[in-house]
Amino acid sequence: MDLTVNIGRLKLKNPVMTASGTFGYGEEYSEFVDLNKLGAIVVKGLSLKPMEGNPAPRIYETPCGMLNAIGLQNVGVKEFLKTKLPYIRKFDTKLIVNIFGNTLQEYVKLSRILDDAGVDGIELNVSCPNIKKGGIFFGTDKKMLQKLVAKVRASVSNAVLITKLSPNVSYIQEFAKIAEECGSEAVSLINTIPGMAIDIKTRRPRIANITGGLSGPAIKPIAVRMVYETFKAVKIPVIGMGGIMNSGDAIEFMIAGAASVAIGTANFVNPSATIDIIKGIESFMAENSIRDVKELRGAIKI
Amino acid sequence: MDLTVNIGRLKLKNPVMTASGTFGYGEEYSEFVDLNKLGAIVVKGLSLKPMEGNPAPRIYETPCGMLNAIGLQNVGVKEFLKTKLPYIRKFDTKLIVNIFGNTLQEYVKLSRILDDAGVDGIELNVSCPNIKKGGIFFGTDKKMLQKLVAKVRASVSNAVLITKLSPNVSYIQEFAKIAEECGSEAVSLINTIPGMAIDIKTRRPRIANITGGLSGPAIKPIAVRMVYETFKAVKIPVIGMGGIMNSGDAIEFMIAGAASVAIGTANFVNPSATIDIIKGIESFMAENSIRDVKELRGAIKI
Amino acid sequence: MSKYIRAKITGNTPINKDHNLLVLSPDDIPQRPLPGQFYMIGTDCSYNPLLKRPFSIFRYNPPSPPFSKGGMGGFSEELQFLYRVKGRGTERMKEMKEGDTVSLLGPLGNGYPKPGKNLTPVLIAGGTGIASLFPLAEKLSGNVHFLYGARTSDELLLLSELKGLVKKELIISTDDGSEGRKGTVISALNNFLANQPSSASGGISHQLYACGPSPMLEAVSKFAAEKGIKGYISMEENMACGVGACLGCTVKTKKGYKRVCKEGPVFSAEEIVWI
Amino acid sequence: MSKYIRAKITGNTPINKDHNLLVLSPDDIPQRPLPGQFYMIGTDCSYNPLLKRPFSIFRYNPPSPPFSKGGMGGFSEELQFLYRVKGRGTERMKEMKEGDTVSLLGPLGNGYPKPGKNLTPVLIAGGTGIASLFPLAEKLSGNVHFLYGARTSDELLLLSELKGLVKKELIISTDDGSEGRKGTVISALNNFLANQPSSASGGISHQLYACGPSPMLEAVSKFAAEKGIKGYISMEENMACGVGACLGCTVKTKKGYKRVCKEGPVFSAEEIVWI
Ligand SMILES: Cc1cc2nc3c(=O)[nH]c(=O)nc-3n(C[C@H](O)[C@H](O)[C@H](O)COP(=O)(O)OP(=O)(O)OC[C@H]3O[C@@H](n4cnc5c(N)ncnc54)[C@H](O)[C@@H]3O)c2cc1C
Ligand SMILES: Cc1cc2nc3c(=O)[nH]c(=O)nc-3n(C[C@H](O)[C@H](O)[C@H](O)COP(=O)(O)OP(=O)(O)OC[C@H]3O[C@@H](n4cnc5c(N)ncnc54)[C@H](O)[C@@H]3O)c2cc1C
Ligand SMILES: Cc1cc2nc3c(=O)[nH]c(=O)nc-3n(C[C@H](O)[C@H](O)[C@H](O)COP(=O)(O)O)c2cc1C
Ligand SMILES: Cc1cc2nc3c(=O)[nH]c(=O)nc-3n(C[C@H](O)[C@H](O)[C@H](O)COP(=O)(O)O)c2cc1C
Ligand code: FES
Ligand code: FES
Repeated sequence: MDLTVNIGRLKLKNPVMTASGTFGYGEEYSEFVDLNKLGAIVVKGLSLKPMEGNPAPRIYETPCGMLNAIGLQNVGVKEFLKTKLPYIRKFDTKLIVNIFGNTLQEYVKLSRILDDAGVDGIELNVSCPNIKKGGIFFGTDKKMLQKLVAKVRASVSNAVLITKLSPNVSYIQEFAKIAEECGSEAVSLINTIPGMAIDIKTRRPRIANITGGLSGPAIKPIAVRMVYETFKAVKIPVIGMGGIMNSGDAIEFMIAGAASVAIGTANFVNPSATIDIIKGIESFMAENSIRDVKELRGAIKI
Repeated sequence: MDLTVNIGRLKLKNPVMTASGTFGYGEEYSEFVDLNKLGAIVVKGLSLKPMEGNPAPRIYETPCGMLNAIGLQNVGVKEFLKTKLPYIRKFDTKLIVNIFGNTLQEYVKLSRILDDAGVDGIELNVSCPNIKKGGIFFGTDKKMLQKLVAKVRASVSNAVLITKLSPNVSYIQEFAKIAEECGSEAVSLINTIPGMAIDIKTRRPRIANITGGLSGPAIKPIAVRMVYETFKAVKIPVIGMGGIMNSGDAIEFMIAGAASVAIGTANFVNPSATIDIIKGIESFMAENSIRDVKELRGAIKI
Repeated sequence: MSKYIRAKITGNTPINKDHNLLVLSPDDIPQRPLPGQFYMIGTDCSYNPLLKRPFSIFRYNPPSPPFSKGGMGGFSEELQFLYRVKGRGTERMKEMKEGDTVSLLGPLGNGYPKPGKNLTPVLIAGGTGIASLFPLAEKLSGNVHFLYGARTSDELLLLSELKGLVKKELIISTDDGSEGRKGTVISALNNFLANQPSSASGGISHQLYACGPSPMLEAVSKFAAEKGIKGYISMEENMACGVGACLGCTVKTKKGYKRVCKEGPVFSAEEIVWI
Repeated sequence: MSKYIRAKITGNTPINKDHNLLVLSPDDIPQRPLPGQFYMIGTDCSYNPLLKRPFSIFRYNPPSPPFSKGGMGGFSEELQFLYRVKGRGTERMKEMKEGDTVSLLGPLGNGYPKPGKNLTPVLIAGGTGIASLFPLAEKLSGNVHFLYGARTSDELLLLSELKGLVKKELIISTDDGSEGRKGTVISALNNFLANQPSSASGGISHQLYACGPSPMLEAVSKFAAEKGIKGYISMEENMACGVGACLGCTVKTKKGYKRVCKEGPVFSAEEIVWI
């Protein structure tokens, strides 16, 4: 049974990776998950300098979903290279770093540092809905996205370049095409969808940042649709995510067109979700005599 | 206790109306709901000529939500005026007709007919995600929207003009502003969000139309956020909807900025949802010494 | 008065591997259901499952008078449903216990029409289709032919009850031959009618009633059309409202889309356009 | 071995209007919990509620040896939680019955530190805060002062148990004076310490442990700072992962945001920046 998939030049032992921001730096879940078994670990969004993040409350549960506004709290690249990178490197899995900058220059500088440090992949977070500057800007403006991907492309040589798309647009496939044209070797989608909840007793927002990003099963139908639309529009691999809770969901994304999948909110619900999903995909393949997991990709029957 | 609200020139006895397409032509729910008690009835999307709609399956349930692709099946304006209008007119409630056309001319013609027939309000559906022509086009293209609202505005004199916005855009408030500038007297939001689900056994889409519109509690956080953003951007009243299941949800929308609310999917879950919500709003007002429901509008504390 | 009520579960017992019998005892049943009508049942589990699911009435027990002979009596009305565990909604339903409550909307839909004069009813059930045809056979006092097919003998339900009830022919078939005739219920139907004296030669005419999986209904319809026999079939579609408002449950007919929940679930076989 | 297990409910009984005692008997408890540590408990109701909720360990009962004296014994390990029904998650938890299973992640967090040498522990519980401080008092064999406040007498829990356990002063207060001192637990604390001989004049020094609503914790912290007393407080924040991965549960400290689930839930009172 062949579970390997290719994300550009990067070969993963299986299609299951973690979604940025939901798996810490790997270490936090090492008690529950044999990290060697994962296709790849995608770590929390990283910036040049450490970032403090938003005040509490940062998360709130909604029907079949959750809002979060962490505000990209992270240790900064220096600390990352010193402590987090060596830890993950002890395991036999690929490391993809999700990055974020307030300016184009910050993205470029950060990707160069990470590329030099030998990470396997760089995922451009152009879609974080929580930070006013940067995030939403690159992700919903075609010209800015074009510039960003092209510039980062020019400064990264070894790491595979992935662009993580914002779902907050009318036609996501148009943004995927731009990323492809500018040299992104894969696109990942979807990031969280901006949402909001209010406590009717206090009349205050449930999240201190007012709005937060919606994730979890609630958004799965939207994510599957966007993966399908993007798969039809580009040739580069699509990394699908958004509400994947079990192997059935993961297979649904692959049939819609995802080359691999990322597991986010599900980790919170079941800390060994990633491993359970890998096992579930294997059983499904065995039951349905599927030899190569790549056969599932875009196998939808219309 | 004052429950009345104004949608432009139209005064409703309370802020609870039905969402188009989820309450038929009123008649279907008359067994469960005293139609006289409703703020307004918004009927199923109407077109000039009768429309057949999409093949089955048209609906599918997703986590805390549902997909639908009815394809705007409707009896056409002629039959509507003959049988449906007289039925609703027997009740002491306002009648708002949700309309849809394949061309600008169709919208104009239809609104003129309805205006002449004396309906209380016309809701322009520019956001139906299921029909390739028309729907998605007007709703996600600013220039088209501008033209459409202006033209319809010029041809409607008595009925209140409402524009129902598509959530499938990056910044919904920009579209709301256009509607306002072109003479729309209110905006309603959100329509369903395009989504998709696949049966992994058969590899076929769960909805014959491939994609459908997502509604229900799953989308509530997205809808609340959009209502809040729109409320801040325009002066005309906002009619809020998207996953309202109970009076708490309705109040949440009002605190976010909705002048009135529409109940959609909840009708399927509880056929007397509209009445229960009106009662619940009254109790909430009594418990919290709120004399006028309008006090709740935009009462969020930041 | 209202058709929308909450009802206590007084029984929810497995009757084979996949099927359960759900017994509800609402305080007040607004309207007695007819065979072929259905109810929307909601398990009310924090919006997931969100929508109610449609189930045919399997049995309605009227309230027994408080002082009936022999001291037994005073039972409240009862609604029974025979359901198959398929997906999320029915899995959740299976988890529910005696004393839990469900929400209940119904009776809905048209139900099976009476057989035409001088026509002998032939009931054709495939799989869980037995749930709506068994009560029809009861209503017709067993004066029916009954054809009942399933994949294997394990999946056949109510065999002894059927034997006691059906006064004309009872033909059981299984795809694998593990019980009754081997083959589909359609081939059983073919065989059955071939052996009946034709109406031309003074024999009796038949009227078909079918409930089961869609391919079976299509075959029954084609068969009825070929032989010139009147047939009624009970259709299934995903439903949201159950009351005709959402237009979610339509089937294609010669007169355009019709709603299974309102104009159906029972349609004249010749009406349906099979795609 | 794993901290993530499924556990059978062996008890879920109301102890007053708003509070229940949940008893779980997992087959295998990987690690014994310490007072102040917590578990994430998931009710697994088709993703709504979606996330697990954090609850302090209220009591851990080790397995009794199979042949203990008197023939009693062979009981399996037990975890007990005292919870208040607040919203959707705890409402669902309250509905669960003996025999149902929950998913269980823990023990998590740091727990309460040991009292410093020659310091007398003063435990200050507000409302449901009793859940984590009661086991601390037990661990310290009752050699503590215990201040416990609630809004009204109805809301006070475990009064007789506390009376049996606490060997030093036990001061009960209610906002409405319906039991014990009238007023907040903070004014009770003020009063209590004022009446203690100061350490300067040869009296003993104290160390505070507080668990309760956020305004109470803030008041305790300010109080401790003013008086120069060491204090530990158990913080609460909405949680998603419980293991330090999501950064959802942070509180502001003098060294930046820290995670309640990982660096906490117990923090040194002087560390927290109140906003
Ligand atoms: C008029 C009518 C009478 C019926 N009577 C019976 C009966 O007596 N006994 C019985 O076992 N079954 C009956 N069914 C079928 C039953 O409604 C479905 O098996 C049930 O809805 C499946 O729900 P689920 O959540 O378990 O499955 P899901 O996980 O939702 O899906 C399983 C399948 O059921 C279909 N489905 C999903 N939601 C609905 C919905 N709201 N309505 C209809 N289908 C849906 C889906 O297309 C899917 O293929 C009847 C259906 C109709 C329309
Ligand atoms: C370390 C720790 C220990 C705790 N120990 C106990 C205990 O022993 N007994 C007890 O009764 N309570 C305890 N709590 C509080 C308990 O976790 C909350 O009351 C519970 O999560 C509320 O969930 P709900 O779904 O009922 O409420 P919701 O309807 O979700 O909301 C009610 C309130 O709870 C908060 N909340 C929602 N989700 C979470 C979440 N995942 N984590 C934390 N708060 C949330 C919300 O902000 C909201 O204001 C503890 C909390 C923490 C952080
Ligand atoms: C708590 C939390 C933090 C997240 N942080 C990041 C981040 O730093 N960078 C990023 O690109 N996406 C981030 N995401 C988005 C996820 O990677 C993922 O795209 C999204 O949650 C949808 O997947 P899910 O529904 O499986 O969680 C975060 C999501 C959550 C829930
Ligand atoms: C079955 C169904 C049919 C609908 N038909 C229409 C329609 O004809 N015109 C329209 O503008 N919106 C239509 N809608 C969208 C609703 O009016 C509403 O905007 C949306 O469902 C969100 O609200 P809810 O989550 O409360 O259902 C339909 C929704 C559903 C579920
Ligand atoms: S289920 Fe809504 S029209 Fe039939
Ligand atoms: S709950 Fe996730 S970091 Fe604490």
